Amino acid sequence: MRWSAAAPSNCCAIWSRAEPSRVSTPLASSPNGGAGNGPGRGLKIQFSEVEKRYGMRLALRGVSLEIAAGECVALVGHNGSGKTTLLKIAAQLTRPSRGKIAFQAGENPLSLEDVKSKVGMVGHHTLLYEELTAEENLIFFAKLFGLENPAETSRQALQPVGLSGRAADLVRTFSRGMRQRLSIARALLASPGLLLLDEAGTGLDPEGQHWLGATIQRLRDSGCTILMSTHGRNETQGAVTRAIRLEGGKITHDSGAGGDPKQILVMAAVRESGEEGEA
Amino acid sequence: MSTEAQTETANRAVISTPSILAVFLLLAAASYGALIWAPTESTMGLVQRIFYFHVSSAWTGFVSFILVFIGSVAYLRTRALKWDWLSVASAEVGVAFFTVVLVTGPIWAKPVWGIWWTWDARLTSSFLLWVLFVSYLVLRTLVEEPERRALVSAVFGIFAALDIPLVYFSIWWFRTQHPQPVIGDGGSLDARMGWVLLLCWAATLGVMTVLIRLRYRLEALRAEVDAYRMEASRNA
Amino acid sequence: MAQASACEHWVDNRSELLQETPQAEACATYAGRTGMKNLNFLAAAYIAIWLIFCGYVLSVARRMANLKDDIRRLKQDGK
Amino acid sequence: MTLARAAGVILSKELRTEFRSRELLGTTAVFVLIVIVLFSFTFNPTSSESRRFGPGLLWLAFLFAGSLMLQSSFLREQTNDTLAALRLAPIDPFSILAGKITANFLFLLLVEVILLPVFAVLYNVAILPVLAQLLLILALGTIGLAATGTVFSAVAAQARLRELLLPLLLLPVLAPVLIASTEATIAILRDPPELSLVWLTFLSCFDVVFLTAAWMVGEYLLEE
Repeated sequence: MRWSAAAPSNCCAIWSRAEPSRVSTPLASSPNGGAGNGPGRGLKIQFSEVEKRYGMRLALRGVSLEIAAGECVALVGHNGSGKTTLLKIAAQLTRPSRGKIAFQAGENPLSLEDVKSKVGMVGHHTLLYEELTAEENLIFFAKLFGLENPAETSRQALQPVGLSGRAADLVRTFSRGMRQRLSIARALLASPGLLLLDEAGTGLDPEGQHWLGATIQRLRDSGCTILMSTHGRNETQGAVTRAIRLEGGKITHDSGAGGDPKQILVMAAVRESGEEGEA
Repeated sequence: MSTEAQTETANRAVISTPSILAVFLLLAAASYGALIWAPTESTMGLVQRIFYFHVSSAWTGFVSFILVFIGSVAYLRTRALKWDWLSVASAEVGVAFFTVVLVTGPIWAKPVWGIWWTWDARLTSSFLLWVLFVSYLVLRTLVEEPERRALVSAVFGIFAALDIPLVYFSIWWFRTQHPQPVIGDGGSLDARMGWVLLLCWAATLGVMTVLIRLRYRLEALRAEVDAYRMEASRNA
Repeated sequence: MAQASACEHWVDNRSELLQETPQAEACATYAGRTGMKNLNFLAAAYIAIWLIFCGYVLSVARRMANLKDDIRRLKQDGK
Repeated sequence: MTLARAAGVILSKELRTEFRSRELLGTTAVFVLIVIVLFSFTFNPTSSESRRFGPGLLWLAFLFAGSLMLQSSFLREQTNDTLAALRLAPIDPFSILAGKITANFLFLLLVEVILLPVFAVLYNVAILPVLAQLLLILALGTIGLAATGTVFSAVAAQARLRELLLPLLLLPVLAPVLIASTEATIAILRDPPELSLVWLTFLSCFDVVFLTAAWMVGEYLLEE
C-alpha cells in the first residue's frame, strides 16, 4: 500500500503498462529526464571476444555480442553461467581478461569515461550506505554523477518508488524490498542510456515486481538500452525484446535483434522450475 | 593460455651451463680476492674480510629490490603476469641477500665491538628493508587469485621500493644524532680492497641473476600448473 | 685481558664512540693483535653465506619438483 | 566533475557517516589512551625521562592506532558493495582515495589532538608554549600515516587475514615517519624548544612521495 499511496498523480503512467503512444513520456518527473530522452538516448554496446578469468575459473569464454540502442535484453542461465560478470564488464566494474568492449551513442563512439555517466546499475548488492538515510544516499550519488540540484532530483526519485515517507530514515532500518526499490531509484537517478539490472526483481513483492516491469517497459520505450539478468518467470520480462542464454560463460542461445525472445525465456523458466523440483 | 604458458616456460627453462660456470668462476675469483689477495686490514684483522661480501650483498640486495619496483610498475602498465613473476623472484632473492647482510653483520660486530648487534645505520636500515620485503612476500601468500595477487603486490612493491631511500635517510640522520659503532666501514681502504669489493659485487650480481632466473622459472611452472588445472576444469 | 675488558666497556659507553679517541686506537691494536683469533668468525661468516644460498636454492628446487609432479599428474589425468 | 569536487563529496560522506555514530573515533581514542597508560609502566615517567621517551611512545601509539583504525576504511565499503557504486560514478578513481585519505587524516588528527593534553598531563610535559609547532609536526606525520594507511587498507581488504595484514604492511613502511616525527617532537619539547627543519622537511618529502604514489596507483587498486 505504501507504494501507491506515495505515488503522485504525475507518475501514474508507470502504474499502467505504458502504451507505445507514450514513448516520449519523460522519466518520472526527473528534471534531467528530458535531456537524455528520445531515440538518441540509448547506448549501443559491443562486446568482442570478451573473456574473463577469475584465478582458475573462466567466467566468460569469448563472448561476442552487439546490442543496439533501445534493445531490452534478458540474460538467462544458471548461477555461475557468467551473467553477472557480463553485466559487470558492461558497467566497467571489471576489466575483461581478454577482448574488448565499446559503446556508441547514436553514431558517435563514446570513450569509456564518458559512458560512465550514462550507465545505471542495480547490482546483486544494494550499493547503498546503511548508515545514511535514503535521501542522503541518493543525494550523495546525485552529486557524484554531477547532477544539477541533487536534493530536488533525489526527492523526486524517491516518489515513484514509494519511499518519500521514509526519506529521512536510515537505510539500515529498511526491509529487503525497500532497499531494492531504493537501489533501483539510485540506478535511475541520472536517467541512464544504458540500464544494467542484475536480478533486480529479487526481494520485491509481487506489486513491486509489477512496478519494476512497467518501469522497464517505459524506459525501453523512451529509448534506453536495457541489459538484465533474470530468473525464469518474472514480471519484468514483459518488456524484453531479445533473450540470450549463457551457459558456462558462453552464449548458447540468442533470439537475435528482431527475433522472438519467448522461447528462450520459457525454456529458462522450465529449467528453473525443474531445478526447483529437484531441490 | 596453456600453450602460451608452456612456450613461456620453454623459453625460460634453460639456465645455461656456461652462465652458471661463469658465475662460479667469478665467485671463485672474488673469494680468492676477498680471502687472500686483499691485504689484511690493520685495525680489525681477518674479520674485516667479511666486509667484501657483506657490503656487496647489500648492494646486490638493493639491485633486486629495484627490480621489484621495475617489475611492479611494468605489471601495472602491461598486465603481463611475467612482470609479476620478475617481482616475486627479485623480492625473494633480495630478501636472501639481505639475510646474508644481517647474518654477517653480527659475526663481524662480535669480535670487533664485543657485541652481536649494534644499531648502526647500515645494519638497521638493512633490517628494516628485510622486514619490508618479507611483508611483501607475506602479502603474496594471502591473496589467492593470480591477477589479484599481482595487482595488490605490485602496489605494495612500489610503495616498499619508494620507502627504501626514505628509510636510509631517516636512519642515517637519526644515527648522526645518536652515534653507534659503524659496521660496514672497511677501515683504511687500500686500492686493492676497492677492486676486490667491485669484484665481489660482480660475483654477487651474477649469483642474483642466476637465482632470479631460477625463481622466475618456478613461477612460470606454477602458471603452467594453473593452466593445466584450468583446462581440466574446462573439460570437466 | 685487561685491555679486552676495557674495550668492551668502551663499546658499552656509547657516548664516546668515535674512532679517533685514544681508547679506540688501543682497541684497534687489540683487535689487530688478536687478528688470527678472528679466523673462526670469518669462517663462520662464509659458511653462513653458503648455507643461506644453498638453503634457498634447495627450497626453490623442492618447490619446483612438487610443481613438476603436479604437472605430470595433471597430464595423466588429462589423457 | 573535477577531482577535488568528487573527493569533497566523498569526504563529506565519510565525515557524515562517522560523526553519526562516532564509533571509530571513540574506540580509537580509548585505544590510544590505554596504550599511553600502559607505557607508563615500562619506564619511570619523571619529567626528564618523559621528554626523552614520551614522544616516541606517543607516536608509536598513534601508528598502532592508525593501523587498526584504517582497517575499516575500505572494509566498510564491502558491506553492500558500495565500492562498486563509487566506481560506477563518472569520477576520477583517485578521488575515492583522496576523499578517504582526507577523511582518515582528519579522524586521526582529531584523535591525536584530543589525546595530546592527556599525554601532557600524564607525562608531565609542557606542550602549551609550543602548541602550534607541535600541531604542525602532528599534521605532517599524520598525512603520511593517512596516505599510506588508506592505500594499504584497500590492499589488505582484498587479502585473507586482513586484520593482521594491515599493521604488518603499514608499520615497516611508516618507520621513517616514526623516526622523523619522534625526533621532531623530542626537539620541540626540549628546553629550549627547537623546531628541527631537517625532520620537518623529511616528513614533507615522505608525504609528497606517498601522496604522489597513491595518485599514480589509485586507479589500479580499486579495480575488481
